Amino acid sequence: MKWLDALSENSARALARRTSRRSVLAGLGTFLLGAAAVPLLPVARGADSKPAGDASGAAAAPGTASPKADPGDPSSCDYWRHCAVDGFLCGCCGGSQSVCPPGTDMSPVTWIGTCHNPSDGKDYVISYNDCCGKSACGRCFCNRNEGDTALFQPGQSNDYNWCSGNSKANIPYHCSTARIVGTAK
Amino acid sequence: MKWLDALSENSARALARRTSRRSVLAGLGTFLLGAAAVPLLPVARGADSKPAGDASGAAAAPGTASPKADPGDPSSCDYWRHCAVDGFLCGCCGGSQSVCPPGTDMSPVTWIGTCHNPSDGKDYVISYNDCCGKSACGRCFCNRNEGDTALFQPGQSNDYNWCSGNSKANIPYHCSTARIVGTAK
Amino acid sequence: MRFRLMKPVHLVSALMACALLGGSARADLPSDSERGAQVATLAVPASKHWVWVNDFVFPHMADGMAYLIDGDTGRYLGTLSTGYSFAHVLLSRDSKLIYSPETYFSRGTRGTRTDVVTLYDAGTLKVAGEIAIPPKRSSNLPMMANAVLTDDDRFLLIYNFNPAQSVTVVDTKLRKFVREIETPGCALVYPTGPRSFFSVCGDGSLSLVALDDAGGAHQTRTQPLFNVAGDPVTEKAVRIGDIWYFVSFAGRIYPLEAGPRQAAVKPTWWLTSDAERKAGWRPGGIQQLAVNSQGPRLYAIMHRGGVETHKDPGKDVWVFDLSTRQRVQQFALKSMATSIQLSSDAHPLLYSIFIDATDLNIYDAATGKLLRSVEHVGTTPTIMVTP
Amino acid sequence: MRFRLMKPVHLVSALMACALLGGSARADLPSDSERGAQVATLAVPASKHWVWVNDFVFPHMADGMAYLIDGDTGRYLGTLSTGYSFAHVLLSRDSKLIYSPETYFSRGTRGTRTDVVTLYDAGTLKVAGEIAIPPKRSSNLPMMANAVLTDDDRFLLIYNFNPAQSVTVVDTKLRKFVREIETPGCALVYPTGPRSFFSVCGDGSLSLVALDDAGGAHQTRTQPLFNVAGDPVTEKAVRIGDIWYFVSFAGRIYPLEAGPRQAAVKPTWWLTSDAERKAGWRPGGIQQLAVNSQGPRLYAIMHRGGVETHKDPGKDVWVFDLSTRQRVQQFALKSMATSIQLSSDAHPLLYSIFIDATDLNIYDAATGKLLRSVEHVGTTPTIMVTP
Repeated sequence: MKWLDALSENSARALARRTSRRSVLAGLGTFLLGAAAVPLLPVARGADSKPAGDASGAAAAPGTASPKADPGDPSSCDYWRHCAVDGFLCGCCGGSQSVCPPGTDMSPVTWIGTCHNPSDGKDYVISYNDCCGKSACGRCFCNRNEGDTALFQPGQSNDYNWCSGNSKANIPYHCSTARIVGTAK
Repeated sequence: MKWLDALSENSARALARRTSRRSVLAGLGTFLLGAAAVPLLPVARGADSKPAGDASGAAAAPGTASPKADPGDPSSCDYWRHCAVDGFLCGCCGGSQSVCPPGTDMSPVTWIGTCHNPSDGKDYVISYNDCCGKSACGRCFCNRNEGDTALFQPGQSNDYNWCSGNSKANIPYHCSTARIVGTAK
Repeated sequence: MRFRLMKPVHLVSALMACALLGGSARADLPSDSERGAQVATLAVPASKHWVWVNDFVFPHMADGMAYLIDGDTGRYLGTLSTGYSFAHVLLSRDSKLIYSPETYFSRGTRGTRTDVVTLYDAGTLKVAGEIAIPPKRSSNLPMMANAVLTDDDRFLLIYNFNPAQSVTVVDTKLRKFVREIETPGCALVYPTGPRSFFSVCGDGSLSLVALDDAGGAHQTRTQPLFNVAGDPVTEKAVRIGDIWYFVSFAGRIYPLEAGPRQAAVKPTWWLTSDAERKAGWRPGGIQQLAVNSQGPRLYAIMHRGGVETHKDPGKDVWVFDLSTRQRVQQFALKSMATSIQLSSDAHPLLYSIFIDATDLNIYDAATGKLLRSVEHVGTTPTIMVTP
Repeated sequence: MRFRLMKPVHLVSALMACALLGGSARADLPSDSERGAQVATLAVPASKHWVWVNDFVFPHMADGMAYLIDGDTGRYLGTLSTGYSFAHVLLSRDSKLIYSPETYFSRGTRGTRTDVVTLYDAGTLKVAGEIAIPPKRSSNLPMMANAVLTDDDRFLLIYNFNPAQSVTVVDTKLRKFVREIETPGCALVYPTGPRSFFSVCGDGSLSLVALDDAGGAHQTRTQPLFNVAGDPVTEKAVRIGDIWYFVSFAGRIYPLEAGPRQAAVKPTWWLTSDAERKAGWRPGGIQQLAVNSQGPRLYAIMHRGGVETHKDPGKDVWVFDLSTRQRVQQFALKSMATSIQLSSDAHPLLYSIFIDATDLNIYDAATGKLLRSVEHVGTTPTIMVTP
């Protein structure tokens, strides 16, 4: 697993973490699950995906907002939106922090975190929709286990592969996005 | 490809070689191909394979002959029978130099070399039957490109995957044996 | 020691050699090819010192594998190819079969998904059968509790997550899928007897399930037995008899006595002293606990770190006497480990492996002495299964 | 910069936030989820400075992949998953489609074998179609000559080896398998025009094939044109116009002028001087030659070693002017390489990659200056394809 080597920040300790799948889903996620995985929130829009063709090529470029308003490198694990991500960053795989790479499908089921945007000082609800349908991207792995708990609480366990449960985004996991839902007041 | 690292004897130079598939087949091999891949020699016996169940468990142990008559370590690339092998040595994969690992099928199509047995001073015709039907064993890779030539001469190219052409030994290549056909007078 | 290649001209001599084989071979090494193709087989029952190393091959999950190693010799005995997002094999108590819940796609990583339980003959490692199951098996970091056999081996239970949660019940006698048991809010499968198991629910309660001969299920939901806030328990429980030993992120042992219709947590205890906890000692890894009924003993991979390191590997193993709950031994592993396993015999071996290094290390469990290392066992080895 | 996890109690505020989104978002960063799922697409036609890196994933051959990289920025643009024993993709001249000959088994590494040509939309990298072909495509160390398009893009030709040798003909217009052409004793496919190709036979002769609209074939067998004993040519030929440049193990260039019905070898020349050959200099690698019609130039990976090193990697690149046959440039690569490729434009980039290291290095082909490196491109990258 060559890609692992370079991803390691503190090697050994980090390794088990790297093997984890999926990051922390807030109570909201549990709610989604409770609702028989019929997402009821904006994050659910992942479900009614437009044909890939509709997405503009520009979508592949990171960040549409000005760098000032949306600071940092979306392909870096430190990027503010990645506060609860666990997986390969789509920005390194042909997508961006909000867009899936070409040819993949965005999973409608997602987990959510609350991240602080240092530029406007606001907290945002971030949904970490997976991009699915190809073998693992294998680049820019980013994971933290803070707040992670056991598989008994799917909404809060990062060991699940969330590319599940719908015909388009089938199990093969490719990478993870970090999409803004809105501000968390 | 972790396993590659430890297999390297002279690292860089060896690497391209490691990626090669199948070792040198003597003129005999071409003959086999010429005969529409209907093997006509003892090596063909691979074709009428007994059910795996028939092979005795003991078969998994290296070398049936006395260590003195059949010297060396069958899991070593230096073992005398391996003079023309290219692949993972079945002796490291649950088989031996003459027996396929459990659950694999021996390819009836094979390539042949002539190796010198240092103990009795005789030259033996060795057939390198592949064992097929599982993903790569990945252990004890052994390859030499001496005498190797282009794919234009399948009988003498080690870049082919010989786990082909029959229903039982399908394309997935697992490891290679080094079986005695007889003495080469 | 390589001779020159046979040139086409040598073909003749080769043919002669073969034709004359019977005669000329008398004083020579025996011909292998005369005996026709041969494929190795394995002793049945398997040695108690054999271990299955399961590999989910994270960078190429479509090609999951399992490897069989002889702990006494370090010899690599065989391989299984087990498909996408592979968790682990299960060994039948009669030693004759290996069960492997597997997932395949008609085009590798796309197309129609097919989930099956593949039955492998333990002696030949050939496919002995295949049972179609609902294409729902959970894809997660492999856990022993992803799939289990009931104590009488009659039913194979597989945890589903899509993301609705349920359990697939397979009848191993009839070799067919029997039914799916809905377990909303409850995860994984832990057997509690010949015909029963439980799943652990998000609120810390258990869903106790008793099965009848037809696979019919009687479900009982307990009160919350586990702390879900604060210091939750991991999924990585180990079992001796009626007791499932769960461990919390901080290292507190919850002995759970569970049966078909009731369950209770026995007095809890800690792997660590207050001082050790203050110093940051906690269990970690993917398969962080192992038990052997002799003693009985519990082994834990330990390291120092914050709560967020609860899945991190460790280099130290602490050994506890389960009858006294006292630590009776401590030793350092040869190298960092994410998983440990014990053989089930009276003179157990301890196996350790690390997901990002592929050497299997084998120790005398009684002394912690390293007996041998086996190199190049897989790509990302996860959990180990012993007979 | 991580905030505390949302506790269930925060659910409410989250719901509010969403409900109020339109209003509350005015001064905030725009919501991504409001726009629904989005999937990136690629510009069509592709930039001449994009490169496809093909990976046969030797340790897990069931999970072959291809990666698209932008040579101008080093940006990773996309991925294809391409099945067992993958060789390489082919790019349609109209830039709209990517053809990928692929092999799958119903159970990953066992079961029913299915060979297909998968058509991917070049803009979306989605499957745009699939053409069933005979399950015979050759499994070998990937070569560009494993599969080719005729110059008019009408027919896709795929080399079969099972181990009988043949060529599968696919009609790209009708999107169907047309026929199989037997090529006993002859290997691989090299296009020679709008409707023709040749295979190279074991005796050094060529099997010239001309196709009609229906895929009907007229075959011509030439006299032996290549030396098969002594210093044979490799399969790793490169083409400019009507000339295929074959290279021998020792570094002798055989310019082959080939058409539908005739072929001839033009005067040969050497990559090396007598002194350099004596010093052991020879070409090596998996994709050891690259050409650009501007100049025209030929690039070769060079190293020092015996004939048995003819597939070994090299760190040096020698550049030749094909009109003068003179070496016009030499430079060292950043690291050992098994494959090089050039972009096809007037200001070409040179790409280099090594099968056991996954960094793609990108150079200014005119100067040999390293422009950038792209890390972690695959597992065992083999050959590269440029538009």
